[in-house]
Amino acid sequence: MTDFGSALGAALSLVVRLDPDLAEIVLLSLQVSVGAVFLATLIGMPLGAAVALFRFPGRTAIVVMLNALMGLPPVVVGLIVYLILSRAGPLGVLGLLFTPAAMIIAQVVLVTPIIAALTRQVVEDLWTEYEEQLRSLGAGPGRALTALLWDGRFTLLTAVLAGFGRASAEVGAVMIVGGNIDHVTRVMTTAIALEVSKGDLALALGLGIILIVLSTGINGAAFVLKEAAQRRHAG
Amino acid sequence: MTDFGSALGAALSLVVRLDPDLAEIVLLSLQVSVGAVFLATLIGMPLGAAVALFRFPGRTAIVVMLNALMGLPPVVVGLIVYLILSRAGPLGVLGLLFTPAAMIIAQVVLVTPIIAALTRQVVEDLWTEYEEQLRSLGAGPGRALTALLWDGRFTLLTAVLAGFGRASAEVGAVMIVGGNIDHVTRVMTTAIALEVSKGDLALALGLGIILIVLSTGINGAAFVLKEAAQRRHAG
Amino acid sequence: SAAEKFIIVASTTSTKNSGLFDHILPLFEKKTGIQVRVVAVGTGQAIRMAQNGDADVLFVHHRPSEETFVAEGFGVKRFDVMVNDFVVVGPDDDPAHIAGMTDAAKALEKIALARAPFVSRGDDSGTHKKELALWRAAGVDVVQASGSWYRETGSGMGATLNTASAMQGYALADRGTWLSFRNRAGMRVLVEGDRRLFNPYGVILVNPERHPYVKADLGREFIAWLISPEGQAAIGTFRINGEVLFKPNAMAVTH
Amino acid sequence: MTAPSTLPVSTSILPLEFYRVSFEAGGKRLIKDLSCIFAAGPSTIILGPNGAGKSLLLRLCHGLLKPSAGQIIWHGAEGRDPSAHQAMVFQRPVMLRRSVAANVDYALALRGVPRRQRRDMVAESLTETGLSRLARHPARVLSFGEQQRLALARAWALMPQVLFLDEPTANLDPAATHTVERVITAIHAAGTQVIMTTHDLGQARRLADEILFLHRGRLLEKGPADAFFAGPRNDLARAFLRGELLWRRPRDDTSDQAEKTENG
Amino acid sequence: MTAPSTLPVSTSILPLEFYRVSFEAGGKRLIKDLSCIFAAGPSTIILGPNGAGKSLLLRLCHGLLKPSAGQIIWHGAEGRDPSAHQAMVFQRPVMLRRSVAANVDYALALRGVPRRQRRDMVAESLTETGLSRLARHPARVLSFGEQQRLALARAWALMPQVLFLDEPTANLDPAATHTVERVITAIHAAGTQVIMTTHDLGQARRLADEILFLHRGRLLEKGPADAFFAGPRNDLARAFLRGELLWRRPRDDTSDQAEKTENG
Ligand SMILES: Nc1ncnc2c1ncn2[C@@H]1O[C@H](COP(=O)(O)OP(=O)(O)OP(=O)(O)O)[C@@H](O)[C@H]1O
Ligand SMILES: Nc1ncnc2c1ncn2[C@@H]1O[C@H](COP(=O)(O)OP(=O)(O)OP(=O)(O)O)[C@@H](O)[C@H]1O
Ligand SMILES: [Mg+2]
Ligand SMILES: [Mg+2]
Repeated sequence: MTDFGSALGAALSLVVRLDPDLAEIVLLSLQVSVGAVFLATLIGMPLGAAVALFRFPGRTAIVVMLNALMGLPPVVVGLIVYLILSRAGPLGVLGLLFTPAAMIIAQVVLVTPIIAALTRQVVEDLWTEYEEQLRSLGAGPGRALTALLWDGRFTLLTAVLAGFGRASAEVGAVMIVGGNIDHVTRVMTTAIALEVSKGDLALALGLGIILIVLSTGINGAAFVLKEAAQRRHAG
Repeated sequence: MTDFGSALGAALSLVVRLDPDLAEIVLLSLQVSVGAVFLATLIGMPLGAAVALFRFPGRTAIVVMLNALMGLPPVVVGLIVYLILSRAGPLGVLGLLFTPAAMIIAQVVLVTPIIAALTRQVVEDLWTEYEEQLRSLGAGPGRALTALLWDGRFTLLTAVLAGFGRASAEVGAVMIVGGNIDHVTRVMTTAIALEVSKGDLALALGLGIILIVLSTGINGAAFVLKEAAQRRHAG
Repeated sequence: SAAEKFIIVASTTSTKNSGLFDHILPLFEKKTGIQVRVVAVGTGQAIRMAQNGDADVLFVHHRPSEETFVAEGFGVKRFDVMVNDFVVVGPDDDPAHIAGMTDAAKALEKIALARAPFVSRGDDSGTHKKELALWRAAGVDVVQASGSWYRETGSGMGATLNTASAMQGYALADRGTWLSFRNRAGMRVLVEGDRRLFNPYGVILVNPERHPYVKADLGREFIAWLISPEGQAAIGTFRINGEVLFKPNAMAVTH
Repeated sequence: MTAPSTLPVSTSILPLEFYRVSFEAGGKRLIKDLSCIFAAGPSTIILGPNGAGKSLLLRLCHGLLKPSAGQIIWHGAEGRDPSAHQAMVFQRPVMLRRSVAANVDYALALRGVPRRQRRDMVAESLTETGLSRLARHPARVLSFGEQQRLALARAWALMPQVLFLDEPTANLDPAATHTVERVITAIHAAGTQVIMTTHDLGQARRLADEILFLHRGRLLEKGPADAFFAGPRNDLARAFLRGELLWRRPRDDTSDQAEKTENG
Repeated sequence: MTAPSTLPVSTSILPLEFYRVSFEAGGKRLIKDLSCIFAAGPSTIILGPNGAGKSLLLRLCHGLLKPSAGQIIWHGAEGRDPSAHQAMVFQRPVMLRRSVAANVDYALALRGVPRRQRRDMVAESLTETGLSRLARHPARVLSFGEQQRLALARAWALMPQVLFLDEPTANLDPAATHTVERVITAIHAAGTQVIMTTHDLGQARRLADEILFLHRGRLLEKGPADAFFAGPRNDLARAFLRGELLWRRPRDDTSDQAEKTENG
């Protein structure tokens, strides 16, 4: 168990001396994950809600696909985004490979299905309660969509947090499209993977602890904001 | 885009000639992921429901922790399980490292928080509707737990599928504790990572396609079973 | 501003993990203002990236692949940069009794006879190919043994060493990675010095005629510096625990 | 309380015709071969025991359910969307998770009422249902009686041509019930067609011009209220009026009296 | 329908005392400084306009809400858990997502009734509420009247010492209402304490021995039913009885009449 002790030590010492490299990596990690989750929410929530509310041929297939895509393997996503952004690929001219933008794109692809699939379930459950009332008031699925997302916002927060969990923990995709380049695309998870491959398990674990503490902090903040809002809009 | 074409070709040829290595890998992947999700459901669902229903000091902290642990980095989990199961670690005597059992353990650690956190949200939402009725009938949180898990079963399926998605897509943890040993602990995701590092992107992508098709099949089966059950127990 | 002037070097994890780049690149950057962004991946993946034009410079250690790369027109020219060597590492108690041997193939044969766990990278990397060549020389069919005492991890050097240390197994490693590796846990170098364990590194500019995006000028500048006396000296002074990891050889070998 | 001052000037979407309408769910026929016409004019009350299918019938009228057989036709619609001219107060109204005022405002916004006009309309409809002092409250914490009032406020604010009311006073206090009845009479007089259900026979007598009597998904009687209350032709309807449509005979049997009569 | 044949022989958990009880939620005092005693014997009906706090009061009695000030004491509990001897029919009963019969069965199982006895008890209580033919139906698709009957069946099957009923006949058809009233009378006669709310003043007259009149969270009057209906002392109660406790005066004002009277 000495490893766990020295891991804590490593984590503490990094934090206490405000290691500038660490600060850079943490900042980039947050930028990438938060950015990706933000975009994935923007896409995934309306998408999930639309699948829940609209009836169209092939809907069942889309529901199953959304659920299945929650299990998109990060390495495969990384690979696909790599092939698309590669100089030899269709979007090669943009020169996005090995930049944070590429990492955000890959994570958006990973996280959007998670947020969409969970949103679909939440909105579908709400819809069973609201459907007749909203249709009676004259709201078609389109208008109902915003109303239900709003009424389900406290529940949907958990869906977003699940997406954030995936984004912040993910290493396979960002490694491939970011390249784990020091000072450019190194984030917490790729740094951890690097330390593992160097055999510096204590430092890897230390970074892991910092990452978990960080994401706990973000989750805590989200929870506090939610509680405050919920108290205001009781019921 | 030739890569995508040859990826499809690679996938098809592997499947068509019933590649025995592929069959072995697919089987092990399923065993590990399904096993892990099964165990994680067994632990995570009652846990999440208990957190939703019981009121105790520190509950808020646990809710936040559960949400945050949805973002447990696979590499870190792999590392921790590795350290615990390694010869020098506390459970080294069991000799589980680099076996499928170790991979299942690591994935259980990864997936349990996801299922628990999503279950907590589902059960908490149901509880707002059921609380007074169930308490009036004499069901404390303990008895209510089973009733709510049962009544929320169709919604909870999505939580389980989210967990399955994480398990089946995950590579970082199983790579470390399983070691991606050919014929012993090689699963789809570690095989894909290997092909990527070999530069055989088409084969990697082909394997990725097979993995996604597989998990779509499982999700489809789950959906069909759910629909059938739901039709029987309408409402 | 530094971000404007940079090149991407596709290299292997063994080079990067050793810490060599952290030692030499600041010197180069200070001198030229060119930032070098190293993407460290498997040898095959690195070559593939360079073929796609996603890197400006390829810096790996598998000579046949490098020569094919140039021959097929993906690269301009290969330059020798440095060498290090492979070592056979294994547990302190050395169940196959190979410690001190200088014939790597014989050592592997003894491991096979003892059926002692051997952890192979199994990832088609330069190191893996070298290892397979040694097994052939030893006359051992490891394909037969795969899954029993012969374990193919299908992962990078570091991950393979982690596995070997947990399994108390033998492994072939490049000295650079080994020396900088922290999780040795009761492992040590058992076999070294065989001439077949020689491990040369080459550097190649990706062909700008093939990929117009390639920053040929900056890449050339980097390669020129690497093989210049200044760059060679920088490589030669990189040490871990007083041990030299890479011997510069750009000037020694003539083409 | 007064009726909405301005009603849509357009011609009515009525009459509404049910032609051999059946509705199935859960493998059972719940509405059985129902034909009838709801014409403009008389205010219609649907009576029948619990589970007769009254709420289903209203939802079929309102277009929320599609019949599994037969046709439902708005003869006056003339290409217009009939649903835009209807409103319904549900037996268990659903409140949006927003304030009381915002619930009414949302309904008006859905009908395309411009924001400027909405404020006053919301305020007026809340005043008319006695909810003014709760305007900024979250709608979901209201007592159920208050929720029913809010549902009424929401429906009235829409000034529909046809208003469906499903037991609108079931949870209201006596004074509120009294007021709601007055408003129903007034808006009906002003041209809104009212089709409602109630279990309060006194209320039915006071409000109905026409009665539909439903039993186990079948329309057993339809006619002017006076004649119905004076003496329904149907046995079951008569038993219902006398409060005798009991769910079982005193002892010893398995099926209920009504079942026997229906099958006999 | 008959009363449950065997009632628990143990002594009553009553009387129930409210001592200066207040309840706050959403930043408002919703029950204000309420003191009273519910003794064994008279059947008690709580009257009051929508939003008066009747449902809150029942939930406080039943232990579902904790008072923010004051005390609620079951004097007869003597160390027993009072909640085990009570049952409640909610204004909007919640059905579990299982069959009608399973809903009753679950309630009995929670009270520890052995499986063998449950079957008959379930069958009997469904027969008594006219739900036998729906026994295997999913409870959630029942009509709301049927759901209310099921809630009654579920509560009666528990044979509680104290039964709280929150507008139990609001959605019932006339015959069902009639039957429920007969059962309430019968089980009250057999020893179950009934504390209920209703907006049906006729029902209140028929069933109540004692009336509590609540208004805006305050207990304004408590006394024998006869005296109350003959002429309540409180002005608001008198206005309520006459159906005049209107939610606003005809025009021109903002606050309602009741508010004025209360504050005046
Ligand atoms: N959580 C809450 N937050 C704020 N206000 C609340 C809350 N719960 C109830 N109220 C308010 O308390 C008042 C009393 O509610 P209650 O349900 O007891 O009324 P009631 O007398 O049962 O009315 P009804 O006859 O309509 O059933 C209502 O005005 C309601 O809006
Ligand atoms: N989806 C469904 N599946 C099966 N049965 C259903 C479904 N929906 C409604 N029913 C049944 O249809 C019958 C009629 O329901 P409806 O709600 O129309 O009754 P109602 O006349 O409004 O009764 P109430 O007076 O209790 O409100 C009920 O017996 C109910 O159980
Ligand atoms: Mg109904
Ligand atoms: Mg109430």
